[in-house]
Amino acid sequence: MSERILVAKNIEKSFGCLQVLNGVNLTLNKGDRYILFGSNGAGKTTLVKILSTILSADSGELTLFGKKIQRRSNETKARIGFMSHEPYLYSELSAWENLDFYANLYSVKDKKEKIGSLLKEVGLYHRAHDRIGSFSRGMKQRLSLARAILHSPDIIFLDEPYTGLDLRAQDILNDIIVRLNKVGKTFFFITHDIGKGFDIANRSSILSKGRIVYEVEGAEKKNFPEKYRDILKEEIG
Amino acid sequence: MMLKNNLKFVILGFAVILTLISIYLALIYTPSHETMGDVQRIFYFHVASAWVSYLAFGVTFFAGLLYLKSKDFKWDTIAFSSVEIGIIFCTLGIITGSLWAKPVWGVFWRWEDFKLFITLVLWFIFIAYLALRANAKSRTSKANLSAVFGIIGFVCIPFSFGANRIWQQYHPTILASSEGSLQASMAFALVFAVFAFTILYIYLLLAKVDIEKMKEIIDKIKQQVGG
Amino acid sequence: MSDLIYLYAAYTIIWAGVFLYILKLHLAQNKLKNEIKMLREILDGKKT
Amino acid sequence: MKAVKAIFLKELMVEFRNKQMINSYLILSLMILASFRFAFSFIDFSISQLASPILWISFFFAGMFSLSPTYKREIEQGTREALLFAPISVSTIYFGKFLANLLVILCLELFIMLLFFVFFPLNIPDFLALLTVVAIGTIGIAALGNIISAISSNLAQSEVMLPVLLIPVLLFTIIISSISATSELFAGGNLLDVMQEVRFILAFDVVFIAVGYLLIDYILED
Repeated sequence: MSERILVAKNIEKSFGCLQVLNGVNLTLNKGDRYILFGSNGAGKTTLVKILSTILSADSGELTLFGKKIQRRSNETKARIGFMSHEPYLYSELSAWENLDFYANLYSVKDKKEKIGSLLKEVGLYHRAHDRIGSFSRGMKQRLSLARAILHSPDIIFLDEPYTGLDLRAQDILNDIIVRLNKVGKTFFFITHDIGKGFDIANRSSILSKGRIVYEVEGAEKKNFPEKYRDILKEEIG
Repeated sequence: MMLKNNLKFVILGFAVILTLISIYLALIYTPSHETMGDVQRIFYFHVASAWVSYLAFGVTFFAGLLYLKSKDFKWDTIAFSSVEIGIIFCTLGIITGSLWAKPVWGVFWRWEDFKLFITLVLWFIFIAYLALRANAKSRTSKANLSAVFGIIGFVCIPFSFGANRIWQQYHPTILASSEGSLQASMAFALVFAVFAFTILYIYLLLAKVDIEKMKEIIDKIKQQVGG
Repeated sequence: MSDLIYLYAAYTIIWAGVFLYILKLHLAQNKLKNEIKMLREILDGKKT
Repeated sequence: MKAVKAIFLKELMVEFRNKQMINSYLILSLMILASFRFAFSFIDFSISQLASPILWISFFFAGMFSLSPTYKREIEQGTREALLFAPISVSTIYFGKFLANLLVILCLELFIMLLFFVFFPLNIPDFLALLTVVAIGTIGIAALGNIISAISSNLAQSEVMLPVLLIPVLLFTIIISSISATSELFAGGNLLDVMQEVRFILAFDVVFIAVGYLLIDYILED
């Protein structure tokens, strides 16, 4: 049994009197490519923010890298990468300056080579010194991916990574995921559209009304899409 | 709930009695001031109201601290209720202060009188605090931000005090010592008025906190009914 | 004599202010009490 | 510490690269001073008395211009969460932004002082003392201003809320004492005459840098 990187026990979170998560249980093993589906507003983003320790849950227990999470601890944060549909980039700075800024925050060693190689990998090396105000959405997402893995985190959370990605960018994203997964990095995606990213995941589940209602391992992914549609219908019904 | 209600009525009764006595003391028992005459009788309740507003702000400061430590909304409710009472008494204090300043100094407002100055600074901080709460986006951020601002405002009071002291040096006005010779009976009437108003403040705080609690109960029930 | 006007004004303002505030709190309390009672009945009605 | 430097440099780059931001600061300062000059040109007044209030009110507005976007920008660009993700303590963000703000406001104030002496011809015996008072006064404005800017960035109508929250806490404390110090200097005093104000302002700076360090966590958390 591979090492359990993340264990979440009945996580609950409500905003005001709106209960968003009521009792989420989840375990991530090292090297997992876990994909979580759910309709908009099912609480996916809230869950991923709690798992990545940026938001504290109302109740429930979260253990990351074997340590229970109290307040936000810096060593855990240093091993977490987060890519959101918000690119987390400063449009006044150039691509290189953005990555350099984050490299300083994460105190990345030999950052010059790291930034150079990452920019090449996401195909932005030729635009390294242009301000990202002039970048297209796809280019910003690719740079945001480079930013998320700049400090080589052990676990990478991706919030709707495929939105706004052109086909080339999707291949780059998939290649990077496969490359990092080989060296034992764990991935946690959330998305609402079934098409993208489903094939590379080894575990998938569905979040509905604040709980994980269906989970499936590698092989029996076949009837997953139909199950997903039933749950969506049931939510609306 | 029942015990709380009885306790509240007892405090209200106590406060009313004390207030009536203090009015008697202020108007009849104490002699009129030699220089200022009877208008000086405003002084007792001007000081008492100003005192309640400082007390209310102190309670908000500590409640804010306790909220930040415990994240229990109870403290935030106390802080907010105390501000609402504080701003009412602060306004009363300023109005009576200027009503008293007119006959005695001939002008409605004197910047040099640091007591009036500090009460006005406190009034502005109360207004800012309430404006902050009116514009907060979520319950937790409202509680967090108002607790922080309450602490900052409280730390500012001694600094405003100091700044006014320094300012005085450049405009040394012979501050006609308005209190002047405070006879024993006057001092007693003053202390009594302050004490009566403090009890009144405690009652108002309890009543206001109860109202806020009831509002929260209603929200919970509405959520269940609606849910 | 004119000074006394200020005395009367100050006292009326203080006591009117305090009294109105206590009244406001009292009325609010009763209104909320009834609302809670009414909501509780609806809730019980819904449950049975 | 490296993170504070990183945020400090990033803030400066973002601020100075934003061309229209800088231009609007300079133009607004010019307008304020011109309006003061215009307002006071009708009455004959002893300049040394009105000089310091005019100067400090302009500094206060300059401070407000530079403070309002600091935290608001992070929210609009969505980068605030990225800062909370980084393995740095939240106070690093506060210090980084505070120092960047301080530098921007000081530059603005130099520009305003330049204009000021053009509009209001005045001789200052102890110019160095004036610079020290302005510098430590600005530290106070930036330190406390930064906390208030962080608070107002989380509120609706944050542009309105910044002055509403800033004036009660800043005007009656540091601005008043800076004004009394500067007016003493304009009236020919030197640094020793204003030692009391200087000590008071320094105490204010130290207290509110500490308050910022302690409370910024609660302002920027979820």
